[in-house]
Order: sequence, then structure tokens, then C-alpha cells
Amino acid sequence: MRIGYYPGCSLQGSGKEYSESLFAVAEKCGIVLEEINDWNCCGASAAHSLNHDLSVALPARTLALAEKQGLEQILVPCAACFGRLATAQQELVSSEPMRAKMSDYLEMPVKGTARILTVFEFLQEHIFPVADQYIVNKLNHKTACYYGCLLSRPKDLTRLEFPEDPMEMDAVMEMAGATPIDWAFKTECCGAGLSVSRTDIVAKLSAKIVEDAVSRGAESIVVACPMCQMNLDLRRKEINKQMDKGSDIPVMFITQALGLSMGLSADKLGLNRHFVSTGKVVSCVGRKEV
Amino acid sequence: MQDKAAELLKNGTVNLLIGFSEDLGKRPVPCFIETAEEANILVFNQECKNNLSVYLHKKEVKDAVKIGLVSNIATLRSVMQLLSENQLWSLTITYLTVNTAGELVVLSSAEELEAYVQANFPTCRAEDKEMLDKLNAMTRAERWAYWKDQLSECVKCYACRAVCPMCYCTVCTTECNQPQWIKTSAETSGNFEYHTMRAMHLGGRCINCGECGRICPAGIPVHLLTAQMNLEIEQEFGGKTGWSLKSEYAMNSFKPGDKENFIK
Amino acid sequence: MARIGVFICHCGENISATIDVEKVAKLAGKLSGVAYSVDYKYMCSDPGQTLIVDAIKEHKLTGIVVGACSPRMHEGTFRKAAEKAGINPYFCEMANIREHCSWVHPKSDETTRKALDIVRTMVEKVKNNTALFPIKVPITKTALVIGGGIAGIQAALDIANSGHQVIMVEKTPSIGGHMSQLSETFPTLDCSQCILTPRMVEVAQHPNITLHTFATVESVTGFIGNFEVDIRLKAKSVDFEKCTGCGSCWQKCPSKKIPDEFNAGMSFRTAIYTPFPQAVPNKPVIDRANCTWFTKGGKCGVCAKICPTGAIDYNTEDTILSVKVGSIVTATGFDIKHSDFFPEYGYGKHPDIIDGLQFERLASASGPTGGEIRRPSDGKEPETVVFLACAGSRDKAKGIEYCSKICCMYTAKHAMLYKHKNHHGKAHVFYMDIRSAGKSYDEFVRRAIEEDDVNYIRGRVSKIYEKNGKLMVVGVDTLLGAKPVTIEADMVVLATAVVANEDAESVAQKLHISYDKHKFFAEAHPKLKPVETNTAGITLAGACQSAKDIPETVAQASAAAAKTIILFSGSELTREPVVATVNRSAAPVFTTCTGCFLCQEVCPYQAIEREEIRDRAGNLLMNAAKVNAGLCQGCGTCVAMCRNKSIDLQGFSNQQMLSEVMGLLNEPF
Amino acid sequence: MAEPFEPKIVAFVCNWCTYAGADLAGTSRTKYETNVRIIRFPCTGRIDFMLLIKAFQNGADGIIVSGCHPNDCHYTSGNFHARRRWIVFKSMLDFMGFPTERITFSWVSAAEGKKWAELVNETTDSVRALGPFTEYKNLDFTTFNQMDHEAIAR
Repeated sequence: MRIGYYPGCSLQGSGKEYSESLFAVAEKCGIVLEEINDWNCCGASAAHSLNHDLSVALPARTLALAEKQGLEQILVPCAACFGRLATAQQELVSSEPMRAKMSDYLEMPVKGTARILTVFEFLQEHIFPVADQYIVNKLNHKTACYYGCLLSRPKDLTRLEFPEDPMEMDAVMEMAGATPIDWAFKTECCGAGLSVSRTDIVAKLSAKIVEDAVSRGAESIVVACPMCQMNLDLRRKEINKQMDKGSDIPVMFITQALGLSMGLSADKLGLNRHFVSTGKVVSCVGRKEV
Repeated sequence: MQDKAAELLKNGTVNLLIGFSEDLGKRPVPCFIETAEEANILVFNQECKNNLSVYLHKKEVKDAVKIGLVSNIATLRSVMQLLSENQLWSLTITYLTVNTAGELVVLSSAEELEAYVQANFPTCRAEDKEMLDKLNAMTRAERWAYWKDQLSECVKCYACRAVCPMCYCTVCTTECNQPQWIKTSAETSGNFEYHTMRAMHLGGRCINCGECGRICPAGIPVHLLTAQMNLEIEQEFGGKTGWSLKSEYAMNSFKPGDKENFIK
Repeated sequence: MARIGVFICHCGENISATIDVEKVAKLAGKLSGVAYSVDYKYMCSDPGQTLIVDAIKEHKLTGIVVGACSPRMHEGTFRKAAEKAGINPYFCEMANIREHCSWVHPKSDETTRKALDIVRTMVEKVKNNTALFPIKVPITKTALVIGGGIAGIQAALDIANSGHQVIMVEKTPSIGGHMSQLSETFPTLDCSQCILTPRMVEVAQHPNITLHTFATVESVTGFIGNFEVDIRLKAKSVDFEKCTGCGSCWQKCPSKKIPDEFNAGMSFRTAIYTPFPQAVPNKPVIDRANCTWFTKGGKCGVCAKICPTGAIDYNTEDTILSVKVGSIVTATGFDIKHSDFFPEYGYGKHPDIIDGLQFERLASASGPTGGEIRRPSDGKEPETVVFLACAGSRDKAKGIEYCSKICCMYTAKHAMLYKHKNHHGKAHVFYMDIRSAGKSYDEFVRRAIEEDDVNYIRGRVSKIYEKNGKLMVVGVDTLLGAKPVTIEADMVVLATAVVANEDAESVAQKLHISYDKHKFFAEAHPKLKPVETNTAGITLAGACQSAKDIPETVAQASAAAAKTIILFSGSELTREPVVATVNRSAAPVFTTCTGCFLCQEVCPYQAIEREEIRDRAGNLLMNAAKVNAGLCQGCGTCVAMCRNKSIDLQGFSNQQMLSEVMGLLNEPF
Repeated sequence: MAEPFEPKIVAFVCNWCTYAGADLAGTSRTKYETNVRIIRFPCTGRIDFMLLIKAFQNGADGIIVSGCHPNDCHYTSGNFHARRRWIVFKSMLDFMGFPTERITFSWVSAAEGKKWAELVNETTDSVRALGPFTEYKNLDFTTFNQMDHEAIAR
């Protein structure tokens, strides 16, 4: 089964370590990801509030290209990209006039039938079945799995069984030998929409998340969305100001954590790219007790 | 097979054995054997096409109670369908057949029969499929002309009914005269209604043995009507005739989601 | 030879304005088999009917066709006239030349021709009519009431008080149902048990009621007036004849850590137990799944040793009791979703997030706290309590689109009860809408808001989590300010959705009644038959049909009882003879039915039975289908199914229908 | 000039929905074409396909079969069984080359008097456009009338 890959801007920029670790883990498990040729911006954050047609056309072009390439599955790791692509796909599939209109705009046929995988589905379907044989280290520590908004909602798009209390990453972390904690802010908003314009609000919102994770004994936060990661990591200084007591809890991608458990080097997983040091987690590899 | 038949008749497992023997023209014809000594006349080969299960409805056969039935796969499949329709309840039947490897197979219970039939389930005959495709590719007017031409030849001899194991009704609708449903004379319109009715009554029950078409003295391929119906029903509602001992008759069940794009 | 009379009505001018009625009558008179034909201004009037009666007598008519309005209008009228004239009423047919002809077409020859066609069609039909006689079905005048909650109690008492026998089956060891668990009832705040327990006692003491507790319905066969029901009497392990209900056994029972169902799991009971002190009957049963004697193979035996009357018997087994009843009242009640249904509220793992029924027990004087509102985790009085008035209901994402109806009211009640008992406490209610339609209901809610100072917040709650020993309730106020709110609470009460009982589906299948996608039982008609089911003789009472409060439940239960009493008011049930029959003839044919039984599946009423036809020596000759006229409703689907026309439908027989088609299309002139 | 062709249309309807719907068309005085004659059945489940064939054989040019909408059946499931029978019957006729557009299947509820009138008008128009159903009549001498004519001519 060929698996297409749509990086989007984040995974080439601010979330580069997400892409690095994803590819490292995939390679370890013998999975090849095929990037969509000539992909374009998904239109996240701006397009859908400006022009509806544009917000469909941007992802539609990417989908059309994927179809041309003969890809039946596309992995979209970034939560925002996923949201846009999946929304556009739903419109394309349910409306013949919309398909016709988009084909017309794009000057190429688009059906929107390729299956768009969230990173959870990718892990569950492609990594889980084989991961056992590659896991060599136990990440013996308490971790808070943070899902954020776009990977959990709306249910129709994300297809999570319990969007109110998702367990997909918890299962992966458990497999990696960590102990996922039960906490309250799994699907809370980190404030990504205001990431640049109102960092004060971001700090307030993200602080709640960090605070709850820390107060329940978490030693790391694991995420699957580049915006969540950026906010919790890059804005830590501002976040710490909002908290009674600051925290240096590291925030890593699920793929980085999984890679660590597979014995991949911190370098290869981009663990050195973080603002808050991930050293604590790296050093807990192989630790006996939590 | 002769030895096995003789053994079954001798030890009383079977009182009457229905099988094939050769007539003077060396053609296999059905025969009825009551003693072990007669078993040497039995033959079984590719030419033994008759669906002998049709005889299971005869009074003389029913009176014998313990029956041995030399069967091809179509015969076995029709017995399956009959069992699912609560027929043959008074009979104890031992089935003798030959599998694809050329070995004799003796089946003595309905469960064994079901397992064997499901493992050796026949597909639609290639020549029938070809003919159906041809007809379906025609325009409707051409099909009308085709059947008009064919059915005008029908003389209502009812051989197609007599040879069909599924036509076991004691009084057929063709014989109802209060009211008279089917015209008794052999006019084309009456033939049309007879064959439509036959196909409707057999759709979802016919096991595609093709005997009705083979037996027709006028050479009308009437078996194509039921074969087409079966294909349609299988595609639309699922289920296979003569597959299970449990009734899976498509025409006495429904799904709320059955198609209704043709209903205004 | 048929002698048919044709009577064409002018209906004032309703028919004669567009149809040449005289011509129709004249031409109809020439039809084969028609002995008399006439037109008249108003056939349904007294003189019109007299005209028909006289004509039947005078011309020795064997059947009549009335060309007038729709049979749905006056078929009954003219059938009575025919009967009065001495012929079987089913020799009367209506030709609908008003609704289907004169009213929908302009005055023209074509319209007149159509009217004649319609008349001729019915003449051909009536020639083939046969005498039919109403079907009489005997009635067993005993009712079965399934369920001993307030719905079952009310229905049983009403039926029993009318002088008929009632058998009540209750699956738990005591009757009383959910109502016995309630603290106080809205909108009057009177004590639930105070009004219920006298009724429970009345049931137990009523000479016409036979009560079977700890029993379930095993199977139901038969039909209206004549059901046969097998009841499974679960092994109680206690001989009720000997037991005096003294209570020594449960006081000494060593298995004391079994969650108490009656207190919604907030206290413990013993293995030998009565559900609650006022239980009816007030005699214990042994819960075998939790009794050491049964789980550890014969160890313990304390209750048997202590029992002063020797009533304990560990060796009793389930028994099946077969009863005959004429009607069944289904009053099997409801369940609620529990807090473990809500991931966003922590799956109910926190002991202080409770459901409505648990709060009822906290507030009840007979509850685990003696009626003091104390939180389950540490027994402290909560300072702040948050009530969620919609938890699960009206939420498509939860698969529960409907409104649970009772939550708005009981949430207001809960908040009031809390405020009455904890004067300094704060009560907050999150709600979607307040649905308080009912007598004195809205006033009740206003009282909670205005007099008892309950803080109502219009909005939903997105999550509840624990922080520093407090429950953080995160919601939104969609009214003033429209902003997120977080309330630090000590206890949260979820008004969880009312759902069908877990075993509702299997109960419905046993009774052959239908149910909706939420497993609530379906009424026969949403407007006009809200109490009946589509199986004649089976009625519904209470929340097994949909969420209901107590007054509504009681009203429906009385309605179900009334339906039963109506049924029992005659000694026989008279039914229209439009039913299917399978032909029968003399030996050796017996019937043309071949016994394929493919018709059994199509019957929506399970009316087709198997009959074994045997010779005098008892040898089975053949199997044939037989229609149970008590069950058959006359749809005729089996008739169209039958390949050899062995089944026919009286009143719409093959002969009649084909004659109609032939008569319609073959014009004699 | 020849008179315009007026088709004979037979409607097979159930008692509870479509018959009542046609009654409603009457009580609301909704005007429609005169070509349709109704035959009343208790339920669409009762309608034997043989009756449809008989109707065509006896000179009907078009047929309407109509009953309660799904889930509205007075007998809960008669219309579901009927629908399945129609699916098979229609494809059977089609396979024999029969012009199936001469049969209109419809759901008309007791409240749809207007729909009934429209259904009759549409069906009449379409059958009128199709012309007389001569194919079937030409199979042989169908009606008694025709047979008499032939006999006399001979």
C-alpha cells in the first residue's frame, strides 16, 4: 500500500522535528512515505474566513495532484492541514456541482476520494502492527498526552471514538513504556489562532494546560499538532509568567517519543531543536521506576 | 456405485434407489431399483443430466420412505432447496454422487448434504451466462420480438413444469379455474402469462439445473427466464438458492432499505 | 343465478351534477346478472335505505351495489340495510362514483362512462361475494401486567377494581419501581414513598391480584383474548409460606459489601435481602450471584441456621408458570444513563459526580445519609452544588436526540431540596432550555429561581475536572455576557438521559411488539392509539414507551386499564371477517397447500400456523398452513405470496379481484 | 380526423393510504383526468402480479400501483413485501421485453390528494404519449370482442 504524504508549511518550518521524527520512525518500520508533488498551502487560518471557494480550491488542488499521482491514502500530520483537507474533501464528495466547479478552477479533474489519514490513524494502522519488534527502550516516566482541538474535533472529520476524551496517543505512549496520566486539559484550546497576534492570550490559555499536566505529576507533554507544540514550547517564558511556579516540562511530538523508544538518536529525532530542553525525557530512557 | 447401491439395498438402508441406467440407444435414462440384484444396471457419467429429485414428489417414491438418490450436484442443490421449503419430511434419503476427483461420495444426513453442497457449489453455466448477456445487450424491442417468437412455439405441454423439482404443488395455478388464472389454450398471450408466472414463482427458488429448457419439445430456452430472475434477486437481495437448509427465500422477506428509485 | 340490485345515488347534486345518473342506472340494469336498477336523490337517507330494503325483498335480490360515495363513508350504513332486508351484509358493495368520479371530473359523457365502469366493476365483484360472518373470539378475562412500578400498580389496581383478575410480574424482589426510590415529587414536594406505599400494599392485598415478584416473562404466544404466557419464577431460596419477614437472616448475613441497587450503589446490602424496608412483599430473597453458599460451594449457611421458621431452602430452582390471559399491559419502565457514559465528565470516576437517582437517595429520608445532603466522597456537606439539567439528552453526538422530559423538573426539585437542607449552600443549574409544561410546573421552576435563589445558567458544560479538592465545572453562559464560566463545586449532579431498559429489546421480541431505534416500545398510532401496540391486546403504560413523569404515567396506566376493561366487557370479541383462509377439502386431497410455509415469514402478525393432518390411526399425512383468525388482520400479503392460490382473503378473494379486473376492462356495450 | 387516443388506466391501490388519498382528492374537488379506474385492495401486499398481467391482457394501456409510504403501512410491512415483489416483477418484464413504463409505481398517502391527482395526470399523459398498447394485443386475439369480430369476418 502506497502512502502519500502532505507536509504543509509547519512540518517544513517550525515543526521540522515533527517531520524528521516521523520519517525516522517510518523508516525504522520499513514504511515509505511518498510526498505529493508540487503540493500547495492548505489555506489554514486565513482562507476559509476570506473566501469559501478559495478555502476548498486550495486543498482540492493538493487532492487532485494526489489523485494524479495515484495515491489512495494521504498522511496529513499537521492538525490544521488535516482539518482543511478533510473539510474540503467532505464538500467535494458530497456535492457534484462543487466537484465540477473545482475541476474547472483547477483545470484538472478532482474527485476527492483519497483517504486522508490523521497521524493517529497512521500510527494505528501502519506502525502499531509492527512496532513491537522495534521498541527497545522503555520511556519510564509519567506523560500527559495533549490532543488539542483540531485533531479531536469535529467528530465527523477526525473519526475519534471519544472526541471528549481521546485515548489514541495514550495507547502509543503506553506501548512506548510510559505511563499516560489521566488529566483534564487533553482537548483544551492552546490559543494557536492567536499565536502571533495576541501572545498574552496564548500564554494564559497554554498556562492552564501546562499547569494541570504538571500538577498531576506529568514529566513530559506529548503532542501531535505542530501549533500545540510551538505554543507550549516557544511561548514557555510567557506561560511561566502566568503560573504560580514556572515549569520546564518538555513538550515533544508523539513521533519523537516513539522514536526514542525505538532507540533512535535524539539528533535524528530533532530533540535538540526545542526551546525547553528535552534532556529529562531522553535521560529517563531505560529508567527503572517511575 | 453399483456395489454401494447393492449394499444399501441389501442392508435395508434404502428401499428404493433412483438412478440412471442405459437404454437401448446407450443414453442414460432414469431407473428405479428395489433389489440389490438389479444394481448392476446402474451407470453414472457426464451424460446423466436429469435432475432425479423431481421423482421425490411421486406417491410411489414417498411410499418407499427410505430412498437412495443418485445425484449430480444440481440434484443435491435442489434437494437442499426443497428441504428449506419443508418438503421431503417423510423421506429418509441417502445420496450417492461422484465428486470432482471421480470418487464415490455417500451422504446420509441433511447436514452432510449441506456441507457437501456448500463445498461444491455450482456456478451459473457458461452457456446460460453467454445467452443471458446476449439477451440483456439487446434493445427491449428486440427482446420482445425474441420472446414473442419463442413463446409462440409453446404448446403448453407443461413438460417444463413436470420436470422441475420445485414445481411440487399438488394443484398448480394453471389448473385453477375458480378463477381461471391462465388461459388453457396455447395462444401466445396466454403462453406469456404462463411463463411470466412460472418465472415469478421460481425466482429465488430455482436452482438453475436447466432441466426445463433441456426438456422443452419446442426448444424454448425457458430456463433463461428463471436464471435471469435468480441473478437479479441474488444481486439485489443476496442469498443463494439451495445453499442452506434454513429458508433464505428473498421473496418472503424485505429490508427497509430495498431500492425504490422506480417508485414515484 | 345472481340477482343483483344497483342503486345509484344523486347525493343531492353532488353526483348528479356531473354524472348522468339516470343513464348509469338504466345501462346498469342491462348488465348481466342485474335484476333491478334505480337511481334516487339520497340513498343514505331513511327513505333511500327503505327503498333498498324493499327492493331486495320485492325482487329477491342476492346482492346489491350502491353507486354513491366512498365505502369509507357509508359502507356500514348500506351493509346494515342489506342485513335488515334479510341478506348477508357482505353481499353489499359500494361503487365510489362521488369521491373518485363526480367530484374530480367535469360534467361529460366520459365522466358518466367512468361512473358506469365503476358500477360494473363492483357488480362483477358482488356476483362473486360470499356470505361472511363476524368472527367471534372468546376472551380470557384475566390481565397480565408486566412491571410493578407505579405504571403497573395503577393499571393493575384499576383492572382489579373493575372485577377482573390480574397477574402482576415484577423482575425485582419488590414492587415499587423507580418511584419508590424518589425522595419527594414535583411540583408539590410531597414524599414519594408516602403516596406510593399504600398503593403497593393495596396490590399485595387485593383479592383479584396475583403478584409474582422476582419473576420474568419467558414467552408469549397466542393472540388478543387468548394469550398463553410462561412466567419464570426465579428461585428465591426462601419459602414465602414459612417466612415471616422477621429480618434475622439479613441482619446476620456475613456478605455485607454488595452495592445496594435501591440506594443507587451508594450503600451496601447483604446477600439475603429485601430491597428496602417498605418492600412488598416484605420477605427476603437470596442474591445467588453474591451469596457465599452459592459462590463458595456450600460454605456459610448462616441464614438457614438463624431462620426461626426454617424458611431458607438453598435447593429451590427456577420454575416456569404457564398462565392464560386475555390482555397484557406492558409497564416495564425505564433506566437512566449513568455517569460512566460521559468521558467529558471523567466517566463518573469521581465519587462526587453523581446522577439524578443517586441524588434522590441522598435527599430521601430513607436513604444512606438519612436525608442529609452529604457528598459521597467524604460525607461533608457540599457548599456548592452544580446541577446539569441536560446530560446526554438532546445530544446527537451521544446518540440521544430526544428530550428526557423529566430532567428540567427534577433538577429544579433537586436544587430546591438542597437549598432547603443546606441554607447557606450555593446551587447552580446549567440548562439548555427549561421545559416545564405541565400543571403548576413552571411556577415550580420559578420558585426555585426566585424564592430559593438557585442560580440558573443557560449553557452547557464542556468538562468537569478535579483541582485542589474541588470539582471545576467548565461551562458557558450563553446569555448575559456570553462568556465561559468555571464554577468550583463540591458536588455535581448530572440529570442523565432517560433510556430504555437494557432488556427492552428482548421483552419486545417476546411480546411481538415493535420498538423505536432507542428501544422504547412503539404505540400503534402516535396520535390516536397512544396506548395500544400494533399487536392487538397488548397495551403500554409508562416510561417503557417514552420518558414520562408520574402523573403522565399514571394517566396512561389508567388508559391501558380502560382498554383492557373494554376488551373484557363482552364475553366474546367480534372481528371483521376480512381474514385469510387456507382451503380445506375432503380426503384424500385435504388441501391444495403444499406446506412450504414460505407464507409464514411474510405475515406481520404471526397468524399463520402449522397444522398436521393425520389419518385416523394418527399417521402424519401432510403439513399445511392454517390461519389463526384471531391474529389475522386481513392484509392479504400471504395471498399474493402463495404460488398455488391455496390461501385466499375473504372479502378480497382471488375470484373477486380478478372479476373486478375483467369486469372493468371488458365493456359489454 | 381520428379522435385523440384516450388510454385505459387501471389503478391498483391499497385501502388505507392511496384509496383514502383519492377520496381526499374528491373531497377537495381536485380535478384530474378521467382515464383512471380504481380497484381497491386492503394492502399493496395483497396485489397479485397476475392481476397486472390480466389487466394488460384485457386491454389496459397503463397501470398504476400505489400504496402507503414505507413505514406507514397499516399492516406494518405489506408495502415492503410489495416493493420487493415489484422490483423483481419489473425486471422480469423488462427481460421479456415488456414496456415497463406502462406501469407506474407510487406511494400516495391518505393526506396526498393532490399527489394522487398529479400522479393520475402524469400517468395519463405519459401513457397517452406511448399510444395504445398494441404490442400485447397483437400477441393474439386478446379480448372476446376482438375474437367475435374476427369470427364474423371469417
